[in-house]
Amino acid sequence: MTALTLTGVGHAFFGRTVLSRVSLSIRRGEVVALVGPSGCGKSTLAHIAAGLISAREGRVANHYRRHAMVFQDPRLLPWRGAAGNIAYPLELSGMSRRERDLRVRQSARMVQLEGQDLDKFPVELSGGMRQRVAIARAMAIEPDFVFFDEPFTALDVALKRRMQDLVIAAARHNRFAALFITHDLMEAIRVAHRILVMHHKGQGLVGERIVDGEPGNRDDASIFASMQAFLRSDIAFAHVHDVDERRRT
Amino acid sequence: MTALTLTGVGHAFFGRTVLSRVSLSIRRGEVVALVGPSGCGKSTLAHIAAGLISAREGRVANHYRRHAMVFQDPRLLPWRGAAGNIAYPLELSGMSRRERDLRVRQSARMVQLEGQDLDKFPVELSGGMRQRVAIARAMAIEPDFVFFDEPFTALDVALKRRMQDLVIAAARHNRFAALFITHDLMEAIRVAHRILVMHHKGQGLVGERIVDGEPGNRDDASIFASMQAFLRSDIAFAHVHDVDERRRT
Amino acid sequence: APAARLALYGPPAGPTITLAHAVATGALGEIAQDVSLTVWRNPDELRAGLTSGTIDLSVVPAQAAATLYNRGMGVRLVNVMTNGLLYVIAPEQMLNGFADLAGKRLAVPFPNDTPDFIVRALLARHGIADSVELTPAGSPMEAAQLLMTGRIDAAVLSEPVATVIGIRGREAGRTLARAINLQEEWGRVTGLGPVVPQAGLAVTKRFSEDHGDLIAPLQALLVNATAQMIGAPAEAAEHASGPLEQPASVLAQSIPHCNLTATPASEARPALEAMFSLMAESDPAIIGGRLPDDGFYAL
Amino acid sequence: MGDRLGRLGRFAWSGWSGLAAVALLAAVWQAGHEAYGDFILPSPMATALAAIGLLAAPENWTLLLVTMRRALSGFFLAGILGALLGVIAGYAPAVMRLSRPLLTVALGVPPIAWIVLTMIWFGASDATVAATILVSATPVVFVAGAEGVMTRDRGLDAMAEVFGAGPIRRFLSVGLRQVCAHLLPALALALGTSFKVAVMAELLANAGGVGGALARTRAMLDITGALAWVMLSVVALVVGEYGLVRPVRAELERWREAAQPWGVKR
Amino acid sequence: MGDRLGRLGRFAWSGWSGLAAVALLAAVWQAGHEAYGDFILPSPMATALAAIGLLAAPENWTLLLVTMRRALSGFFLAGILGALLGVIAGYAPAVMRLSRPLLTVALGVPPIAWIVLTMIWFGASDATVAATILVSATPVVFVAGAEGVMTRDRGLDAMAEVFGAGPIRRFLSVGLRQVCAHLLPALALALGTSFKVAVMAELLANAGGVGGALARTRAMLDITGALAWVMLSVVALVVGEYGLVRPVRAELERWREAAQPWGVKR
Ligand SMILES: Nc1ncnc2c1ncn2[C@@H]1O[C@H](COP(=O)(O)OP(=O)(O)OP(=O)(O)O)[C@@H](O)[C@H]1O
Ligand SMILES: Nc1ncnc2c1ncn2[C@@H]1O[C@H](COP(=O)(O)OP(=O)(O)OP(=O)(O)O)[C@@H](O)[C@H]1O
Ligand SMILES: [Mg+2]
Ligand SMILES: [Mg+2]
Repeated sequence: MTALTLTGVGHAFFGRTVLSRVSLSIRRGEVVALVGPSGCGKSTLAHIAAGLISAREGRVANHYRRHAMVFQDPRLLPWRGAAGNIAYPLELSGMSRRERDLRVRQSARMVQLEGQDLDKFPVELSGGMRQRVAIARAMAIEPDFVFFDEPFTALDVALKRRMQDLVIAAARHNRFAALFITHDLMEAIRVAHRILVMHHKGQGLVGERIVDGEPGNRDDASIFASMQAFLRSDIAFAHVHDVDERRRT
Repeated sequence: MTALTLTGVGHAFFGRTVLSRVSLSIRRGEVVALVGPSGCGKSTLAHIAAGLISAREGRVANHYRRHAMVFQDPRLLPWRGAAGNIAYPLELSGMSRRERDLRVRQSARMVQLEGQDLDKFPVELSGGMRQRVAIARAMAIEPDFVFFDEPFTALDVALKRRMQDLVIAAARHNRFAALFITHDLMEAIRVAHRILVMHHKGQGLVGERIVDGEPGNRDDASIFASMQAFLRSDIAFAHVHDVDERRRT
Repeated sequence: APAARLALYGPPAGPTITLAHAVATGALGEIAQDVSLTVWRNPDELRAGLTSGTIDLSVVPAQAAATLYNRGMGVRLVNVMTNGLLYVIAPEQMLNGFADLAGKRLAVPFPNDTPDFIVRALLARHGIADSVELTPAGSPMEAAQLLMTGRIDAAVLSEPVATVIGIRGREAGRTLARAINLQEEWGRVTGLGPVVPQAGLAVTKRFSEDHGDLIAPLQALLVNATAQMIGAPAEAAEHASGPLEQPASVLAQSIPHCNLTATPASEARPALEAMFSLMAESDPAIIGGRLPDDGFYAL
Repeated sequence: MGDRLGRLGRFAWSGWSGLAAVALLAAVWQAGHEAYGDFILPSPMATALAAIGLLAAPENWTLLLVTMRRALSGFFLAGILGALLGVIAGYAPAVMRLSRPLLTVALGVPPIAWIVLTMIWFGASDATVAATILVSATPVVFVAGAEGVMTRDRGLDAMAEVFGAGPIRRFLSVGLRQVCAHLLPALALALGTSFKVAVMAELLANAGGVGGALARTRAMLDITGALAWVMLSVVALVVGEYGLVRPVRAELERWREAAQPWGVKR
Repeated sequence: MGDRLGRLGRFAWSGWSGLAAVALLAAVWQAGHEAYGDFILPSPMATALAAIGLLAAPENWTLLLVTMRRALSGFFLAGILGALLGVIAGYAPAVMRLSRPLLTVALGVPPIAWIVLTMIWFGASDATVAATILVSATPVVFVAGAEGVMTRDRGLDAMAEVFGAGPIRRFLSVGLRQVCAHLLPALALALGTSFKVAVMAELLANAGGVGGALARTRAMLDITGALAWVMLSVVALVVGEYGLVRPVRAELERWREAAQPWGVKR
């Protein structure tokens, strides 16, 4: 069963093409990492897939119940505290107040936000805390598809691992499928079933790598080794690896 | 010669203490990495050191000519294009138009921004591009002290290495000293002479590590090994490594 | 046959006192069962009332009546209700004649209204138009304020404001007097006696069509009422105090200076035409382009 | 709780500075009085006494309430209509383009050009006053509403959309709040305008209320009385403002205050 | 270049919709005319012809220019003063707290309460008109200036400070631009108000210009003439608005347009 299928998707801003001929499909419960140079169109693709931008060409088909997104910037409502922000999608779904409070507290605990931080307004939160609120917000509604757009960049090592483990566990228990945009190859290798590499100018996907084993069964050393191997041997990763390589094409 | 000295610095927001008893000093041409859990007060410390927040206690003394900062969020002027944003501090320093254009182009090339991206407004840039504009802006004025607050989080592997190499080269040629806040231990080990670890509640610095050798002379494998060693053996890194560890104290 | 209703309107000035008295004494009962009197404060109300048909008869400036007639609104003048109530108010002893205004600062509220034209004409006749500094004032209130503080030397005011300012001045220890009676000055110029037929009762087209027969009896009643009122100003003041929103004592003092009358329009025609001609001198449009013809004079 | 207390404290403090402003005004006024005398500018003390004297008579309360009712109903009409149209125009550029010229006309045409129409339609009634207020106060609310929508953070809209909010929910939960930040200062302006215009319209259209009383006192050349009525209408306005606009505003601006902590340089 | 052409195109297009709005207005007006007749509301056609007739006489041009000059000078005064005070109040909460009540008073006091003072000070001159405009138009500019400062992005201020901008440079390079986004709509409002108030003040203070001409035509009950004058003043306002406020605004809003690309759902 596929959860999301994109066929020949393309887009242009002001007549400048930023994406073309992108096709991909994600199965239920599958975590697919998307990597690619900065500015190649990953976020645009995620926005198209989530229905926020209507693609200029191509088709988007989804078969999941409800999706969530962790945007590249936190996009918190500045007039609500952290708790209020986490509660926002729950309110939209019409959940009762009591259940909502419970869920908010659960999600907050999951991302290591403490009680006193829950009352803070976004301006009072640190960068990492803001990102965690955004993650908690996406997770609170128990989506079955999640778009992660560089979700853990502002987190410290320990928290990042925590969050990755969360994604791994979700994938293992088939709780959600995910499109996981990241620049951290080790992260991609750690959490994903499959890694897609985008062309440096958005002209389709130039590579696909199925990562050995199941997410969660890979130890750090082997992940590091895989990463080194990818970067060295896989032509698709050349652009990711070397800036000058991009110029040549 | 020290470039920056903080003595017993502390701060509180609305009576809630977020920093206390932080002392550190950075020599000329030295790159000091600052790591610590999310929300521990790293950004606040950098803001205090840069004179943006007046500390509630302690003293800040600096002996450099001019500083620059790469903020945790890009903080670009939304009404100016990328080029205009890079030019902004140059304008403030009263540089002539011609020289400014030259510098802007140089800095933009340094962060791999292409000609057509230079005319785009921040809303039209991708996350990583915005971060690169902020980096280029800080570098364009040739500061002799730079505050980096998680500067390369939104960049792809290749660009990140590029940028790190830039910092390494600068440090090697004594062009600037830097306080380098990051969550990426490998990055810290790669670019810094010294790594400071902040207490998870901002109560001073709990560890200091002098990294062997000079930045730039360390290969990836050894960096990975050092990181693993730090995380395993150094008590100061325990908090960074493990979230549950934080609860205990 | 008596009309079902008679809606009388008038400005907050002398002639309306006559109407108020007539209404209060029930004198108009033979004309209509339901008689009402409303005071309007600005010409827009008049315009709106004429258009929407809420007005049957109204005291209006003669000039406005002429314009309305000439513009084909069918408004006709029944009578002239005052022979002029304009005075130059100045500190006592300052002015001994119109010519003394030379070199003085004079305020004329109501720009583009009858007093404005009369004063300008008189200044021209006396050859002092250039030496008098005319200070515009938005309303009698402002003119009075300026006069009482001595920022201007004299002001042209109409009754009952002229009386009020005298009273206010006395309260404040300043004696302001009716230094010049503009009616007399005007009479000297026209040779028609001290008459400035400033305002009269105008009847709307609709009323004169439906109840044309009532106009003559109404005039007769008003003549009666005027005579009564001049005999007993205190009583009339009492009746007018409500509609005009002025204390009765003030109105009682004012009535003798209002030159109230109820002269049929055709009888006052020479005086009216003298006044209209003067106005038309500067711009005929002010009276609607020409002197109103016979149809204008309802009685 | 402590939070509310703190806000109350700040409110009281702003009350003090309000008092300072009133004292300043009274001082300037007194100076003017001494320079020009009773006839141009009665002293603030005398005016205040006269105003208090006016309040002793219950029928004057009625007049004040009539004007206040008219001003407030005009204000609500203008606020609702302006905000509604403004928001619609903010979302729909076509509506905006169509309504801008009409706005200019509404703004630029002096009331005397159309007041006679309202008098025909409504007579010397509440509706005339309300219509006059509507024309005077709506543009400022309209513009604020439209600006609020146009300058909103579209990123937040996208966020709400991802989490399943339809256009209406999106507006209510994300847009409205941002619009309010623009709208509230405009509403404070509109309220002040409403009171002023209500008094002026009453005076011109002869419609009773404070304007009518003002006309009467002016006809009697009672300068102190006239000023006393103006003072009462301003007091009514201040009561309206502190009762209506400020509390809402304080509640909405809480997060902005959080962004200005004491230790941080401004 | 192509960019400028595109903007020109959009300007022309907005001209079309402006025409549509004018047509709409004329239709409603015509309907009103047919309902109430010449005496209350002359037909738009007749009014336009009368207005054109007025323009044939050079002395009428003078009147129009006098009013335009007064309105514009009042507008500039109000704009500069309001923006200045507003910005200061935005930065200094103490000034804000002190000036809010004064603002309320300025807003809420009907002009007849203080017009005698301006007559004493300035007589029936340009200054009276300017002072009246000042009091009416300043509050809206003030509020916009203060809001612009208070809602500014403090992060950008900190950025500018790090790069060595002192308070003045910081304001000029970072604050001002954000203030302008609030200020410009307010200035458009203030301009409209200025024209209206100029005409009204001329009419009340008998100070010539279009207001004086309006008073004359009204005294003659020449409704078509009066409306023609009103029409001319509105046309002057529109000329002023498109000549002054709009171009600045279009330039300032360029980046905001970039945020609304065609492909993106709104
Ligand atoms: N303006 C503010 N008002 C109130 N509290 C604040 C403010 N800014 C920061 N804080 C609090 O100060 C603490 C430290 O924040 P800071 O931004 O310095 O963290 P950080 O170490 O940079 O974290 P991160 O790695 O997530 O960026 C946090 O608990 C935060 O909630
Ligand atoms: N609103 C917009 N208007 C115009 N161009 C845009 C807009 N948004 C994105 N772009 C352009 O589209 C391209 C792809 O942007 P996108 O944000 O998808 O990149 P990305 O792959 O997410 O990069 P990063 O890793 O830096 O976040 C960039 O060249 C960018 O300048
Ligand atoms: Mg992106
Ligand atoms: Mg931080």
